[in-house]
Amino acid sequence: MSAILDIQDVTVEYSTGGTIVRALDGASLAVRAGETVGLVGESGSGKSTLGSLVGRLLPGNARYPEGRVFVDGHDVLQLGVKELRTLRREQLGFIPQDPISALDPTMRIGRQLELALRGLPNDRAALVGHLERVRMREPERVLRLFPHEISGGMAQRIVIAMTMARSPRILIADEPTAALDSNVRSEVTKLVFGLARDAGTTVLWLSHDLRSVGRWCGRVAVMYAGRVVEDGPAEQVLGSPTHPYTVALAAADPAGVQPGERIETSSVDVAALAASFRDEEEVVAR
Amino acid sequence: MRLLHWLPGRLLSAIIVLLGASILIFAAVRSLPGDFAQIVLGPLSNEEQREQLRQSFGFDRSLPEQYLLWLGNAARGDFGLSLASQQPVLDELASRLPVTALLAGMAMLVTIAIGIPLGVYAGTHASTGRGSAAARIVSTIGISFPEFVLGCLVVFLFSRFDLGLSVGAFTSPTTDFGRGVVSLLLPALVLSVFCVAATARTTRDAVIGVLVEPHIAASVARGEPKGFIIRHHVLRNALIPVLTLTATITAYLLGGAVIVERVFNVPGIGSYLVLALDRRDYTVIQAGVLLATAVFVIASLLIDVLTGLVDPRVSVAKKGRGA
Amino acid sequence: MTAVIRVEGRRRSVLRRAWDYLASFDGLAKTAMWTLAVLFTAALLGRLFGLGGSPTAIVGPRLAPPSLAYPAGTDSLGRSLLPRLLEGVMTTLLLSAVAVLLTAVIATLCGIIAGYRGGRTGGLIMRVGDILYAFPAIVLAILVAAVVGPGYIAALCSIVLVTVPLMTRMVGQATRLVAQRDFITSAVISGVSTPVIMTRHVLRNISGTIAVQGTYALSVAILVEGGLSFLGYGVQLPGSSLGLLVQEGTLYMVKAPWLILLPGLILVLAILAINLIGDSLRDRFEPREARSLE
Amino acid sequence: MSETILELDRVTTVFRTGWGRGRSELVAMREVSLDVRAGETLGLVGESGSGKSTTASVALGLREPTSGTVRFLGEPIGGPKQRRARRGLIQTVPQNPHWSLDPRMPVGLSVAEPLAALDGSRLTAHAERVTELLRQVRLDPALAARYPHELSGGQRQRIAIARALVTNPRFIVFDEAVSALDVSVQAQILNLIIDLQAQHGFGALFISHDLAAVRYLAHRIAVMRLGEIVELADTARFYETPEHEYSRQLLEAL
Amino acid sequence: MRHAFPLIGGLAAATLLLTGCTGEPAGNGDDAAAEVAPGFLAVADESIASSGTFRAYLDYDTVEPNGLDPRTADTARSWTIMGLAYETLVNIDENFEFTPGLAESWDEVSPTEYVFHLRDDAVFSNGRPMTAEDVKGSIELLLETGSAWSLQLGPIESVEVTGDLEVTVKLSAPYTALLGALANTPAAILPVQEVRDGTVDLKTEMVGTGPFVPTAHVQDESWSFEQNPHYHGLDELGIDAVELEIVPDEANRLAAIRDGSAQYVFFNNADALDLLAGTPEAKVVNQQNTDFYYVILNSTNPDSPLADERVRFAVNAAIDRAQLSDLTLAGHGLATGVSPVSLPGACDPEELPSQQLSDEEITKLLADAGAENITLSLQTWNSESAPGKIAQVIQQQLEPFGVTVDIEIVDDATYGATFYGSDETAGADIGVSWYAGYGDAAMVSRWWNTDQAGFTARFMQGSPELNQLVVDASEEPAGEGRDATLTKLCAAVDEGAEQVPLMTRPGVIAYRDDLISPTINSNEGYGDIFRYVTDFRLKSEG
Repeated sequence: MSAILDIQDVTVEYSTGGTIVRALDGASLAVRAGETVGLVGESGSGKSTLGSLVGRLLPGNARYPEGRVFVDGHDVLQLGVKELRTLRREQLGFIPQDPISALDPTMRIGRQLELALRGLPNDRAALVGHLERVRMREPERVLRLFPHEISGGMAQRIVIAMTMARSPRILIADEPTAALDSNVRSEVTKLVFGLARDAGTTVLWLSHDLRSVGRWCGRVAVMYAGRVVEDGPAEQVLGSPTHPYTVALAAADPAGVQPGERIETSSVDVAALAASFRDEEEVVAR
Repeated sequence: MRLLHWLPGRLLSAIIVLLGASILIFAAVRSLPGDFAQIVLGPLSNEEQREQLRQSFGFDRSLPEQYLLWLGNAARGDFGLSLASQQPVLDELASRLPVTALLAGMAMLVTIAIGIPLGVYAGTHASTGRGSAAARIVSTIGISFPEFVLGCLVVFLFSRFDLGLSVGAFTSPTTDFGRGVVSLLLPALVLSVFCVAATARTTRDAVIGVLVEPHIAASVARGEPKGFIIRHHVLRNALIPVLTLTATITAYLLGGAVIVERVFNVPGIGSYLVLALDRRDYTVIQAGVLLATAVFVIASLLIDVLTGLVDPRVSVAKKGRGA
Repeated sequence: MTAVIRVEGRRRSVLRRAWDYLASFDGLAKTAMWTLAVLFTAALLGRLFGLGGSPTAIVGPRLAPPSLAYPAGTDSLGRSLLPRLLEGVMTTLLLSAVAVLLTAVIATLCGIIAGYRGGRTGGLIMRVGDILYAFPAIVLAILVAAVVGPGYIAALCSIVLVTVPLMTRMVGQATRLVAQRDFITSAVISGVSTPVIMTRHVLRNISGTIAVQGTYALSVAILVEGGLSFLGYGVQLPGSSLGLLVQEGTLYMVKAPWLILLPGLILVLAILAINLIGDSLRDRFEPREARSLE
Repeated sequence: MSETILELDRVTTVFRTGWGRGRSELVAMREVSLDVRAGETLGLVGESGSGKSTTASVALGLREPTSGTVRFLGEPIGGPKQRRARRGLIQTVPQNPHWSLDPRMPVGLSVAEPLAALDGSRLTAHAERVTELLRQVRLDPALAARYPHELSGGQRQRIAIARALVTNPRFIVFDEAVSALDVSVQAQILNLIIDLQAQHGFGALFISHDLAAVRYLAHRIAVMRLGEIVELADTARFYETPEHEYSRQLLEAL
Repeated sequence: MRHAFPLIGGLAAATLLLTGCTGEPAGNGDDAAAEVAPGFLAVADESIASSGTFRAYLDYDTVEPNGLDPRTADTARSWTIMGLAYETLVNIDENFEFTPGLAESWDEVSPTEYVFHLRDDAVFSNGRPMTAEDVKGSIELLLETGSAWSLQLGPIESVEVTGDLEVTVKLSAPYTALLGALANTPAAILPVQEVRDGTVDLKTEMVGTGPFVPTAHVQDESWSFEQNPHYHGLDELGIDAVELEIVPDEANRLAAIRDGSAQYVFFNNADALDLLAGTPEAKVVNQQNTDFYYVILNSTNPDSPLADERVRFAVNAAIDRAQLSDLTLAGHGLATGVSPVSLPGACDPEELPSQQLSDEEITKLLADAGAENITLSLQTWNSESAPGKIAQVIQQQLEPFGVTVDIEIVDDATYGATFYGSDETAGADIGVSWYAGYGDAAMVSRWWNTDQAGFTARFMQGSPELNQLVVDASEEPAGEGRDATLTKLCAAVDEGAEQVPLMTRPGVIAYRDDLISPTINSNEGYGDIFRYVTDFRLKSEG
């Protein structure tokens, strides 16, 4: 079965004022249609870059010296501006980390939804319908509000409604619950995966939290230093991680330790790990 | 509704600013060097005549008394008589106001019509394009051209060579609006150069600032076309700092009018004020400067209200003005 | 972890580092710096070695165009314009620089107090700033100049009064931003006294703002000095400043255009240079990322 | 039972904002009572807006409560004047590793600052003590000459901890001190705090929205919601049998 | 570094370019002073059938504390503008001789008694015919004001109506300048009846017998006049209406004459003569004036070197009038003594004692006074450019003699405070300004008589001899006797050197030859550039 998303050995570099930062260093990931993939990594691992790369949404100072990205057969890095736009519009959906800032602060929610849903039915009733789909209470009232008047959870639902309205083929969610309070996190997560399942959308879920990813995603890919270092079914990656970084990551989560136990941190010496990793060319893949 | 929450406080602070300004103006005018009566009556006058003049203008009273009297009368629209023309100051200013207002208005129009599109272009093309760099250089040169240099240059060119517009004749817009506009064309253009440049710069920065905001990234990610994003999201958001700049520009236009009116011999408030200052026409200076500050205070109040309408987040706490 | 490829600098002498710092500016800013340096050096040479002759001496025919003997021509009294130009550059630059220095000191002091302490004093400072800000710059400048009496001091006072409100406001805003930072709270909790916090932490962290605003204030200062002298309230004859020279030149625009063009162009160049340096400083202290909409 | 370092007794803090018709009141802390003992860590969890940060400022003596009393070592904590008298006894490790240290100052001097504030000495006079503390937080003492931007987030937070410890304080507030760190780094910092507390015996208020981190490190846990403490219990007990509905919700989300 | 120089270089190139293309023929100053008829720079062609609006541009407006009241009008500009509406008993001609005005003729019965015979067709613009009572009352009203001009009227003892159209003025002492004083606008004949009963307010209205009545005035902006329908010379008027624009900036006035917006423009920068060379339709004339620039050498400060008369005289002698005129007035200023040089009977400025001194003698004089290296403060004002220029040239001229001059150029108000303020002595050693020269050689010298001119007290001590000479000059009838007195007076002023006359202050008038045919006298005593406005003819409908 061919991959709907195929990232092949991509290198991405940012150049800022004479300094070149390599954000992706030969990352590869292939995702089949309908899969739910959790992409796990800490800050600087390159997972956000990888996520944005799918829609070629990187800032202007990004360069792609190596590698290719295919979305449903389209070579994303070579597409013309127009085709790229169509691709983003028709095939891709993005859910950002901070939902409130993802909404235009000067515009009422209703108007924003209306604009985002151009081409689809976007009258009042349709908008209310979209909000109801994301289980928004009092949708009529919410449509009249400005972004700064709603909570993060509500904003994220609105962004989800906007994104899922077009039933994208691939949904890229970049830590969509990180900015939310813990009690709404699971609700929002449930909502996203539920809607994605209904629409047959492939999910690429970016997170730094191995544990939560394991709960929702069928497959987990771990990123480290700009590469995917471990990739496999969730229970396997979580249950018996093989890459030392994955091991360390799993061990470091305080939620995983029993009372009185101490987190083993000696193996998470990042500097040492980075040094060892440079020598190890082979990515652990199954 | 939201407006009602902060408008009273904002109004109060506007009034405080105006009162403060009036005290400052009064104090400044009273501390101008030279004996007022001696200046007005000339060296050939005698002390008796001077004393009489001082009395007729209430200068024999205590300063606080004079100030309160002035303020009280001013509140009723009575700014006294001009020492030079013996006419009510208000009439004198009112007859010159249309000229300055038209001049400033034309300059403002040019500013908005050129400055904002230029800034939007430069901002949206900031990451690419030579056009942006050119726009940037043009706007930097623009803010570096003092209007008295530019004005003199224009007067020189237009009086030396026959370039179609007269710099010698002035037609008041109150007698013939069309010809008034034509005779204010050059002064307004000269006056607007700085403002166009400043507006372009601010708009550019604002646009760049908006472009890096996540909601624009979200729009891009949704595959919205460029023009659509600019129209619906960038302009509206970028308008906020541009609006605050407009208050500064208003003040600038009022100040710049002083010089431009002088250079082009436009009989407006600005050139009149300088003349009044030269001959210590106290009542005119007081009223004129107060008028200028009042225009600025009212303009910034209006602009704050406008900003409040554009930006729902605005509150009384936020009152920074960009430069 | 991210791979960072960068050139690490070795420790060098202060002079060398200062040079490197200047060299790190973009080409436009460097050109601007050179322009200012050339203007200032020429003016300094003019003063020290009488380059171009005495600015007051009547040497030749009136209104003679630029020639070998009088490189910038002569003015209406038959004085060589070159030394007057050099003196004008000196006056304008020096006057503006001194005024902006004063402004920087006042605005930094007031801005830090208003931004860090807040309260009544801070409110009062900001309010006074608002009041001064409500005056159109040139009107305020003329008023001040009229009170002080035309001349250098008038120009100085006017520039300070015109530039202080905006700079105080900017410094105040920057201070408020810094004051919210955790390291300030930590210092407060550690019992570091307020004056020490203000100088050790706040001042250092707003130095970028002061530099940027100071540079812009300098360009405003030159504009104000020019405008004021042009209107007859600034520097007075037989002194010389760029604004005054432009004003003198207006009378002879037709017959001796160099009298207005030369000082005018130098004035524009100086302001342009300062603005370019200001832009460069701002890009440095408040970097902005540009983004395309593609 | 060890000495009580800090005690909040029925503390209420109300914010008033706006003017005229826009005037509104927000109760950030309502009748909050808690105490921190020597050598003990009290964990304070709650969501954004629950009043955690206000509680931290009140505990640090930065904000005077609207009502109720705050006692430090048995004495009312008082206003800014008393703060000078208590200097060195209370410290804080702030949240954001970007802003916890003055970016314009070598980190060694930042560590030395509280010491210098004690006796008005120069920042540079405490090199030995700084070296000692950098070792304690397991950093290379050579880093003292570096500027914050030259260090990683974890290193910066270690410096912030060293700075907080330099005066041997009796009480330290960790205000979301590990929240911005990656899990791998977070774990190290948590362990470091545990070790240092065992060594120095300070009382700690550990504020976080991350229940997992709090549970790992705190001896007792207080749960805040809408300005009130809804549950305050020993960690073990809390983990086994959370009493409040909200606490249970939080635990479920783990 | 690489980039900087091209900028500078570019600047120089741009300058060369501009200067290259503006090289104009040298000044035509000599033409400008050329007379087309004796005493006239231009004579209107009365054969032209003319009507329309006369448009003139002036540099500044009348500003008087008493508004439009001519009696207290202090400046020549006010006299000129008010002169459009008012008439005087006598007029002064191009040779400073008196011609009939509202008085058809007059008899000088004795040096202290004048009888005026009034014309019978003079009517005020409100329609009421002028009577002898108006003349008597006007003179009395003027005397009541105590204004500067009332002093110039001399020692008037009484004014009586001695006939239907006859008024007799009696003086307590002979006063030659009486007619000169009566010929200027402050002595205008007012509608006394209306003024006394309050129906005419002189401050805000002009009701005269003159050719025009004002219809609108916007301060510092413009004046509009139309014909006075009751004017006695209505038939000969070539102008229907007058529009005066006040345009302070010289460049704008220049532009106005270039593009024809103005028919008639006044300049006070002598270089305007050259600046209009490129506009053939524009004629520029240089009108000689009795006004003159002078310097104050403050003698009242005992700490100043100028307290010593020798120093003052040396400074006076060191000032080279010819160079001063060349540099500051394009050579159009004429050296003058205290009797304005262009007036009949004036003293010869070449004969002044100070002009006889060689450089060595000046140096020696200063050395004798122990003033070999002195520093003097000079103050002047900036609303015109000439005083500042004069100050700078004087500074250069005094430098070789070891006299350092510190120039301070201030606004008019500050200058006034320095020299006419309330201090014991004026706040500066030297002042530069100008006096109106009037129409009689003895009139301006009144300001040197410390008994008569109190305002000079802060910088001038004067002397009884000098005061007496001033009185003598004003009492003696014109003729050789008075000429001799004037020469003595000039010498005394020159030697006392407290207020030193320097050179005349010429006016420059430009007019559009294709639009107007004006009459302009070569010599003017009261700054009245519209003196012959009733003769002006417009060439095209304006």
